[in-house]
Amino acid sequence: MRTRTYAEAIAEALVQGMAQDPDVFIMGIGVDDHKGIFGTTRPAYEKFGRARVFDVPIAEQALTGVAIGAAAMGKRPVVVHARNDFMFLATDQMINLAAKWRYMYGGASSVPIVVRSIVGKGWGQGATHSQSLQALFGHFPGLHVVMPALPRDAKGLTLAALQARAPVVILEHRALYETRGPVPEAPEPTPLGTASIVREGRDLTVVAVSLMLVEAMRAADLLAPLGISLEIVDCRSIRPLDAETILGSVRKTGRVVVADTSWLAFGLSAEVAAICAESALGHLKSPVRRIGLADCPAPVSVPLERAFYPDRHTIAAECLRSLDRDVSILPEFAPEVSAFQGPY
Amino acid sequence: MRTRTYAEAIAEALVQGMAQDPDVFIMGIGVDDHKGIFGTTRPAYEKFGRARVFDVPIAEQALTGVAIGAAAMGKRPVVVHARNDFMFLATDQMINLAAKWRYMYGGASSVPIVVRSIVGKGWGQGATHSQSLQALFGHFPGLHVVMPALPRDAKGLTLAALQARAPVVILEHRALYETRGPVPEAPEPTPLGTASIVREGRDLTVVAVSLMLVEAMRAADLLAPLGISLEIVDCRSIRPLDAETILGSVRKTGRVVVADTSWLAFGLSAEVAAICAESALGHLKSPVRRIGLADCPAPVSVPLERAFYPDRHTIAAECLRSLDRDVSILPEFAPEVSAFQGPY
Amino acid sequence: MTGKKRPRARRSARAARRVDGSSLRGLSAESSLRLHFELLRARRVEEKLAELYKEQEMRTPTHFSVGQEAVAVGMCAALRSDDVVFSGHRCHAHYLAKGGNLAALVAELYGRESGAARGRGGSVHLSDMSVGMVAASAILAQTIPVAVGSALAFQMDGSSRVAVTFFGDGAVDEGVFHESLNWAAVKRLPVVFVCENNLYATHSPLSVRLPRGTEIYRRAQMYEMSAEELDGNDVYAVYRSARRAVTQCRGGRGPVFLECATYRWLEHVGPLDDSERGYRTAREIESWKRRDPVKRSAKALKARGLASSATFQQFESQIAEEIAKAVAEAKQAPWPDPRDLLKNVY
Amino acid sequence: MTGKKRPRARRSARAARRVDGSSLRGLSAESSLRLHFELLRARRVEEKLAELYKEQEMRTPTHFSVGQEAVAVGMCAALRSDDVVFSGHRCHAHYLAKGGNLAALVAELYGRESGAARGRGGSVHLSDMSVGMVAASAILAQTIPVAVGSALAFQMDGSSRVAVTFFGDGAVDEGVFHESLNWAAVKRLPVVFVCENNLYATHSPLSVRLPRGTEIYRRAQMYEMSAEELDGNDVYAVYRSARRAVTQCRGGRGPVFLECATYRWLEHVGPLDDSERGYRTAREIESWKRRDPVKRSAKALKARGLASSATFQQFESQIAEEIAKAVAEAKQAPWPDPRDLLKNVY
Ligand SMILES: Cc1ncc(C[n+]2csc(CCOP(=O)(O)OP(=O)(O)O)c2C)c(N)n1
Ligand SMILES: Cc1ncc(C[n+]2csc(CCOP(=O)(O)OP(=O)(O)O)c2C)c(N)n1
Ligand SMILES: [Mg+2]
Ligand SMILES: [Mg+2]
Repeated sequence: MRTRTYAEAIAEALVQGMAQDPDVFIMGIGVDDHKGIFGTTRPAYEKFGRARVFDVPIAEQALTGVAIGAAAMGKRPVVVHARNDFMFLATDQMINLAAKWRYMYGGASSVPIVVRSIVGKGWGQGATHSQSLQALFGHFPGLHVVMPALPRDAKGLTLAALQARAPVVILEHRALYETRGPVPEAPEPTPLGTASIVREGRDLTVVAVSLMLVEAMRAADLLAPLGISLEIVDCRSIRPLDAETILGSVRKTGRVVVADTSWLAFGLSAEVAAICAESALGHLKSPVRRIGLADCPAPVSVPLERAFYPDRHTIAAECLRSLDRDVSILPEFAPEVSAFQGPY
Repeated sequence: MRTRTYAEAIAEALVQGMAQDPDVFIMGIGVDDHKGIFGTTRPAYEKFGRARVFDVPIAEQALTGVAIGAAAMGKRPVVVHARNDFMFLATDQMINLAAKWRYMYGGASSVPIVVRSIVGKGWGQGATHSQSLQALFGHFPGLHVVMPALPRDAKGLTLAALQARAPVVILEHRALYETRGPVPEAPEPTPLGTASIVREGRDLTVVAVSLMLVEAMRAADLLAPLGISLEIVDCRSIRPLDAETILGSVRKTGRVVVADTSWLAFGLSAEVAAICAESALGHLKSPVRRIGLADCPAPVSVPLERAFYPDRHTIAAECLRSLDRDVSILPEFAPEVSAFQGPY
Repeated sequence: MTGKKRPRARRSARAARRVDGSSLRGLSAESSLRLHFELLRARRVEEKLAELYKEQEMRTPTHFSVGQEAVAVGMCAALRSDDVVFSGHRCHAHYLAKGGNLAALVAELYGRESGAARGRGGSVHLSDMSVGMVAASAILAQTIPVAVGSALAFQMDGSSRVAVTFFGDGAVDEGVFHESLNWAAVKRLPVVFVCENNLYATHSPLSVRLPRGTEIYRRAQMYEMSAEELDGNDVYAVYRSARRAVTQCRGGRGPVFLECATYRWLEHVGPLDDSERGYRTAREIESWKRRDPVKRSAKALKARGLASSATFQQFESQIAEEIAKAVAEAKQAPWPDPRDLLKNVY
Repeated sequence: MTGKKRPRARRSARAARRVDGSSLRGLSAESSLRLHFELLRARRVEEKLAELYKEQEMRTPTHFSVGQEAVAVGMCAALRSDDVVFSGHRCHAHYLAKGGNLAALVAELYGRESGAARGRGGSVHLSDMSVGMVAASAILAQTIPVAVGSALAFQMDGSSRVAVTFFGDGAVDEGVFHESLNWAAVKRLPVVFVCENNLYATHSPLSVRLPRGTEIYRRAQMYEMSAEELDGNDVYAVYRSARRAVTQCRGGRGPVFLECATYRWLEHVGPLDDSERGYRTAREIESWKRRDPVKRSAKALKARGLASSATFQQFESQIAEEIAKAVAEAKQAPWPDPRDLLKNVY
């Protein structure tokens, strides 16, 4: 099948979605500039022009409210935040209004906004430009929250978001933008609310999301030569969470490691561990293991950043521990410095 | 020992804290009016006057930033929100600045603000005035988050917050304001980061927080006549979470029910279930059970509100299920309508 | 605060006194009478609801508009039914003036399935999409940018529809107020910002929240939009300004800001008189009650010979009947079914 | 956008051209020379950092102030060391002008333990409490209310200290800008708001973000505070306005707003020239480079016979030496120890 980068896949989904539905438009800081959000909004801008792809004042709260108001009138606004961290300024509109709208007003109307936002990582982006807000938005009923890991889903979930009735938050990962993979040309939505088993395996289930899904695939490659077979579940839908797919795999392998892009406490790793403790307890051969960010704000300095972020090696090591295998059998890794040098 | 209401306990802590430390002051909407945040700020206002207890413009984001700036200059501001839901407007200042300050600026300074805020419930307060934000603030490193359930801790945790180095979020519960219990006159802080076993038991551990702790006590009273002995852990500290106390009790009883005031997904009940799945798996005789809000925004109409909120009966029933006991042995309850009629 | 409060309060009292009588200038007999009828209706509905509220059967925090109805009525009378309106916590009058279903309002307060929000939203979350009452909200200033967004949709569609957002003087403190005015002005959107300045936010006087000497409407002018201050207790004055504002919006000439001086008669939330609470003086309350929009409107109609006591009597009984019917229906109406608790989340 | 952009850009260019020469009026020879030295130092430090940045060893997104230094230098020269300063993402010049340690700045960019934030914060989170450079932040407008809060602390303590917050024209769009100005004005706090209007936010011209005709400083006047627009590329003009502003604050006469017209020479983030990117014209860039604050200051000193080429030579070598030393130190400095990763969270 033809391949595209994650960024190209998003750009294609937007162009196709806008061609299909004249009510779709895109607004956000810099969506129309020469960089076009790392290229993702540029094709839409070139095809549909500034009437449907436009720059806005720097006011995240109003921007979100404006999108809600346009959606209430039948539009399908796509809001873009170059960093999902900026949404802290819009949580009232997102959680106290958009998420509750349909329910709170008795079901008579809904506000199908799509909020695209990017998780940053690397090049010392620091504490306020590298967070990952899936747990925050996943906790409150009313929003769909998705995190594509593969180019295929970057396109499919964006298309699905453009057809959803409820507001959808898409958390993209900057470190995945240049990754390449098969992407169908046809506009095929990835159903919201579904996880996907991206690698079948025997010995242990790794439930991973976004960048950690890619790291998990690499961990599987590291462990395969040791005769260890990982099953990998892409938890691409945060809310609703696809508990059945996750539990099915865990019941099969009897072991689970959860790898998230955010902190452990009250995070995705906690929720996945919790559903296992509720609904797969009898099948667990060893304790659930959680992987996420070190419990501190993101530091900038290279050696600290390296210690702060988990990666394929962290995952491989936790898998070995879960299997009661000696971690030292892992080849010594020279923890690599990422090649990423921006643009951020 | 002498008894006080939850509201009186908070008021007393503020007065004592302000007497001890001249840098403490209180600001928030209506802290100086005739109602004085349900009486909690009134005594401080009467004793220290408007120089140290004052009303502010309605601007939650700036209010929080102002508190941070004053704290950076050596003050100890107490910010009060009549509803914790209003903090959605201040999440950037709280999480992107206050929580990260000490770490992000290299440890040279800190901003010890205290944010008091109230969880609402009942009288149809509805979707935006009855949320409970412990998971939101607990997910991000850098804040202390506490939820007093007993008058004793309402005072003790407020006093501890006024002496902490890090910013502290206190989530009080409106439905507890009139509850009465022993409260020492002396200013005795309740150590941050500690849970407390408020009732020893044999058969099952209930980890509960805030209003649900009180409901859990009542559930224990319901089950005692049936020969069932509950151990109840007051999870009064959300971050840091006192995993040792929780795990100690779970390892002892082998069964756990978690009762939270918020939603299940990515919530306190998930985190507690997760640490059990990580660190007490071998001790669990039955699956972890979670109790929280129904997975929808808070409705207003009485029959819906009643179905939305868990209570002592929900807890008792889950305990029986955990024990493989027949739930029907519970006496039939006429689900009571709360006597609460405001002020909200 | 009282010390700080007085001067400012007096100043605005003067502002309103400047235009004490009501003039029907430029209005047809018919529209004058319609305005009065709507005004009277909003007043009587809320008086009745406040009375019933004391029975403690409406379990939803309620902010009554009694005393401020002229702003809602004058503004909405200038709108088409396909124009849209947004409001905040004090939303009953806006909902009624825009044509919101009365029975659904009463049923919502009683928490019934037939309520405007099917018992899910309560007093502060009124909506009636069929008449363009889109949304009210209990979070201060929250619907201001939403109205701007609706106006953006209208502009993109090249339609002549207009969006209106009602809010109080307290909402002016919030950052999103500034963001929203700026947005609307940059994009020249067809939105009317209607500020009901009743001198207080809960119990806080303006002096605590705005620098002394602040004129809210002059702040709006700094966003390069037309803005005026007017007597919010003169329904005819509000209507005339509203018509001008709506005409400007439909003409694509950008947003308009109206600051309406008015006053709340009852407590901030709930059905009671709060003159004893000490945050405002009996003198101040009295001075504003003398400028009762309903009485002033009636006086003006009589003076112009457009209405007699008989007319008013007929209005009263027609309204009383409608209210009685709505209340009776609401009290009979079925409750929501708890089995539907999880419906309409997504 | 370019089409929409032009007029506004030209207008402000004119604003700056109005006061093209620099006048030393009211300044002693000594302070004039000190201002020039600080200006030159900020320029040379950033030029060197931009050059080194291209080696890709500074792994932290960096926003250079080259071209805008006069605002930082003129403002901070009017402050005492116990006054405090806050900044945003473009913070190097503010840090240096307030007396922030140069070696610690360079070490921070290199991610070393000896950095201003011990390698935890990077370029956008500079702090040096010892000289009152409290905090810079990468979140737009985030430190504006924080400065207001510091001013509140000063007022409560009856001290004469002053807080200053530097921000760009983009921060003006944010709600918290409005909330903060209102707060400061209501409480008459000793804070100076310094807006560096460089015509762009990232690549967005003012026309996208503010209604045509907007004068930022006139918005500030609506908060009942004194506000003026000035030539941000004239260090002496900035200094004179800054002194007036600080005097007013110390005297308890409330906040002051200064809008400084200036221009960014390099790309928004990073060390490169971006004149080819198309969002601003070469003509515009050139017209601003002709108003180089450093050259203008030097010219004024020469004209007044206060400095000779020799003076400038001596400044240059002194600065070059200081920079070389700081860079050499930073490159040698130890990295943070990963075992300290979890320190200082609470
Ligand atoms: C964001 C937010 N902050 C605080 C509140 C609490 N609150 C409810 S109404 C109100 C005062 C509103 O005053 P104003 O806007 O003047 O409207 P009025 O009540 O006078 O009609 C406040 C502070 C809220 N609902 N939302
Ligand atoms: C809340 C928030 N929104 C968006 C951004 C992304 N951003 C970083 S700098 C910038 C533009 C700032 O422009 P201005 O305030 O004029 O400062 P300048 O860069 O021109 O010095 C933006 C939009 C951010 N950092 N924070
Ligand atoms: Mg008001
Ligand atoms: Mg700028």
